[in-house]
Amino acid sequence: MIEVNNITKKFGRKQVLKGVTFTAEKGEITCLIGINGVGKTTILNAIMALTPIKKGEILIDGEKLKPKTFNHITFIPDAITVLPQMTITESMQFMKDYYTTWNEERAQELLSFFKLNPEDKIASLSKGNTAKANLLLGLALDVDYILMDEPFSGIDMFSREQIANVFTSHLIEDRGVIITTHEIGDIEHLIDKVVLLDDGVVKKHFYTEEVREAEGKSVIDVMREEYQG
Amino acid sequence: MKINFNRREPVYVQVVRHFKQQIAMNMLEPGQEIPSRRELAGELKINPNTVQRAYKEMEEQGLIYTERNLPSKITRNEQVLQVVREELIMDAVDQFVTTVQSVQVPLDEIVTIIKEKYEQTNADKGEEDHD
Amino acid sequence: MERYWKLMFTSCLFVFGIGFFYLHDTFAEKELPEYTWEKQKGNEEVLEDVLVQAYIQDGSYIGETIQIAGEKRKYLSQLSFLERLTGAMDNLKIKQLQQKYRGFMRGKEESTYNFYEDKRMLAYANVSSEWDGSQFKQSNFALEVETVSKRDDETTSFFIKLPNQDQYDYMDVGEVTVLGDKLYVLTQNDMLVDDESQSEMRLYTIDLTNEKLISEQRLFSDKEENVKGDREVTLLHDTDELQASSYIAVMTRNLDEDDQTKQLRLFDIEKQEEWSVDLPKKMLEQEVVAHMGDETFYFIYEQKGKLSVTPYQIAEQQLDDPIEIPISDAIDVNTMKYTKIIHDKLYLLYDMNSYMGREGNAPQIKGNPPLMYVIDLKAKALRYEGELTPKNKAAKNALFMIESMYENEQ
Amino acid sequence: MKSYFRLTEFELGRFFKFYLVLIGLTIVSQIIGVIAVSKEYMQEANEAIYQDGLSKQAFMDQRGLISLLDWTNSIWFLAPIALCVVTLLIYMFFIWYRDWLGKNTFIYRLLMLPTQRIHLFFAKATTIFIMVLGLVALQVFLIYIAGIVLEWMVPNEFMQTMGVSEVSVASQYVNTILPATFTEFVLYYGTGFMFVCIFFTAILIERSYRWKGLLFAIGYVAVATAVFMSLIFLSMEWGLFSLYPLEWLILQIIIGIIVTASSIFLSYYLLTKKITV
Repeated sequence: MIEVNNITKKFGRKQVLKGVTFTAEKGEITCLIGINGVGKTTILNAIMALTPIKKGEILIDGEKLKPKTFNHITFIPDAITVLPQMTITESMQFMKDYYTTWNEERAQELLSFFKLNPEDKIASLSKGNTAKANLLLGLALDVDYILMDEPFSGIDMFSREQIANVFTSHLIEDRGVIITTHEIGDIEHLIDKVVLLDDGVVKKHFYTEEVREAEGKSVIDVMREEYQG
Repeated sequence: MKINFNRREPVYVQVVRHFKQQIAMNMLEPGQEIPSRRELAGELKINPNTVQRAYKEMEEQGLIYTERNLPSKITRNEQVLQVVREELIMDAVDQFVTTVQSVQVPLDEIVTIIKEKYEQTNADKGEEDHD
Repeated sequence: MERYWKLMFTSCLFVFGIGFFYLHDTFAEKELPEYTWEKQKGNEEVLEDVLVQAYIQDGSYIGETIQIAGEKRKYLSQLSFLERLTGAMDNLKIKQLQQKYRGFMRGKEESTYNFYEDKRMLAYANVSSEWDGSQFKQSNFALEVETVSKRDDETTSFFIKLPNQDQYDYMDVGEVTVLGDKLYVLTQNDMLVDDESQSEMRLYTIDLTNEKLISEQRLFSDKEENVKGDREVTLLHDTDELQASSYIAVMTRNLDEDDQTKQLRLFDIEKQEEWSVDLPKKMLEQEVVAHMGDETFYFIYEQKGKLSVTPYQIAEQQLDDPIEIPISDAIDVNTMKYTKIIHDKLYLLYDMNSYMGREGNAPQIKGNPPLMYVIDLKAKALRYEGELTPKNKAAKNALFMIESMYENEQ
Repeated sequence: MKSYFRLTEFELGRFFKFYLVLIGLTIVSQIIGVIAVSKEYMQEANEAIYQDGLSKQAFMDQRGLISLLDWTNSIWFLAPIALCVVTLLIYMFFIWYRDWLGKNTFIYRLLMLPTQRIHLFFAKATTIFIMVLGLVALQVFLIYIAGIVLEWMVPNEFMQTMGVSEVSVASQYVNTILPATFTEFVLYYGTGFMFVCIFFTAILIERSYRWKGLLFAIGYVAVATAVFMSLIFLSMEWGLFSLYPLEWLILQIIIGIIVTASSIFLSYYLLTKKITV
């Protein structure tokens, strides 16, 4: 379980996070929703200790993040983070060199699943393929938690579909996933849990099925209520 | 398998209903293996946990059964299957009646229209089969 | 391993390159110029007391400094960084004092002129000043005095603000002497008088018990009222001598075209008297070596094949009979020489490749080894005669330039 | 430890092409230089002897013998060194900033490696440092080779032969990069390493606090330099106390180690707690 406890963050004078609290369980897909600039990426960065938080704490399976934790949690940012001049093979080798949890078999599987050519340079890949390669590098790790920042934004429909397929596949099974999006549409039925962010706080925190069952509302209905009401 | 999900209704409920329809329509035969939770999730592009929930619900209702580690199968229990069929018909009729009543059409007229429509649809189906 | 080839490549480049550079001398037969004393007469033991420092130029751009003491040689290029840092070739007298009085010597000027030593104490005096940016000259002159008693290691130190300081532009300590409980500091003071620079010696008398300045006296100046034009004033003392006598001796020479008279003048600190030593003019033209500890002057004069050393006792105010020694015919009165009195022996080293008074590009004659004569001043006899000859090819090809001669303290 | 070596190799690899270009340029320029310098000298000699009718000896007396020093003072020798120095100085900053400002923000990947982040610091510092030392070592070989080339080019009577270490003693420029004794070498480059650490820390301060950090960073460099220089100021310039040379050296080394260690410690803290992508 990833526990985010009351974290605050300022950028200059702007208070981006004003005490955000939520949890993300293993085996569930938690979705951080909010309009752009609400601090979704900042939360993911904070979980990965890529940006300092002013207050609050973040625990991963009850512990603070340590260097070794990176073998058990991976973050797939919205843009690929390997050097453009590397080929896919080289970037896979790079990951393999440092991560004990790198699963080469799964990497090869993903390679064929996404139909990527391993000899291609990262810089020469299309947007969709870059996103897939990015996903590949994260998913080929045998980690407990996967964080994804806007995995669907700015890519073509077919790639979106392929990526969406990942969420229902064994690649995600039993892992804890946190994804961020500013547009729920496509993935409404893929997620377990929604964390609605607005103005630096968590507005609402719910399981999608529970809301549908108890209130007969879609996620968008809830969002509309929360943001407009 | 393709379902157009309603966003406001729990997905698992819709999945269960879908299975019931399939059973009632004999698309799924008694004793037939159903897809694994992951397969179905992938096919329907929904969360595997939701499928899990749906399967659990179906199991409780006796629609499917699981033996040891084998894949789940559609029940062979005729009684249950009968209930499903009836439930489905009743659901459809309920819905129909509610709609029709609001238009305030006499029952006789409705029955006639239903008859004609039913026969014509069957005839159309027959023609299609010939092609 | 091949996965780390770039790291390997760069590290190997570094290790081999730097290794080659710093171990090169060990592998390469680099020949140091070697010299040896060739005895002609006497006993070479006396050479162990003297340290000859010379600069060797072998035609390349790199010179080498060498120190020769008896059989021992020290080459500047062969010193380690730490030896250089700690001044392995520096003034030995000061080094010795630093070892003995580490705390006392800390931060002190490394010049023997500032020190006085006897059985009772070690005394130090220095002039401190501050740069006055508004007037573009040194100001705030003060005398810094520090003594350490040898009996109980007790140190006293005090500052004395100097009187008449507006007159001076610069001050430098020439000599420090202690007589009884009084400390005498002789300074060379530079000043501007009517826009003309002038230099004079001043003697400051300090009461050590009360830590007070008793008097300030003007002693010798390069401008005297009865002298036409300027005169040159040279303090006669030995650099290695820490125990000065109660006399201050200077050689003066008038710089007027018509009047170039030389005078040997003395000031008796105890009697507070200044007078001119009465000597024949031709004696004054000779080189004077002052042995102030012994209160004796030695007049040195070379003639063809003969050297005469004439002692003059200050107390008796009279010339003794000259000591006469046969020397090489190659030496004449103009041959460049270095003198030093160590343990009552006069060391005379003649640089056979250069001459005094010759200016410009005199052709450098290589390969004439320096000649050394050691004369026992008490026994009035020659103790050693010999030359410093090049021993190997490197030395033969090099030019050997004597820099100075010190007492060897090691 | 393993990841430190991997990262170092990786960092080296990212600049290695440029590094080889620098090495190549230095070799080419300096070898051309020794040929150019000796040709020029021989031309002068020929003119003097055949046209102006000077004797060989007279020419040699007038012009002096040619030696490697003529070469080390030429632009051919100095320009590539200056280029390497400037390039590596710039790269000292670039080695960090490229990870943030590059096309794919690689710093995400680097900071998420399952290893102590200070290894990044060490890997980058080692990279800069080992490249500098590699170039210095290259210079040793080049001086040696230039000596051989000079011998080919110029008749030996016109030549003053010099070994590699003699060149370093005689040439001020060479002496700055290759001091006479190994102790000095260690001290020079130890100081160099300390300044690399100081600048790296300054970069990390800027990267952690951005605009505000820029001021802190400049302040940090100033303070670290002041602390390192404090002995020189306190004892030599202001004369507050005096030290014997050996004491000074030991204290200076201790201060250097303290400054370096605190720099590394501060960087460790910044990388684990304050760094931001």
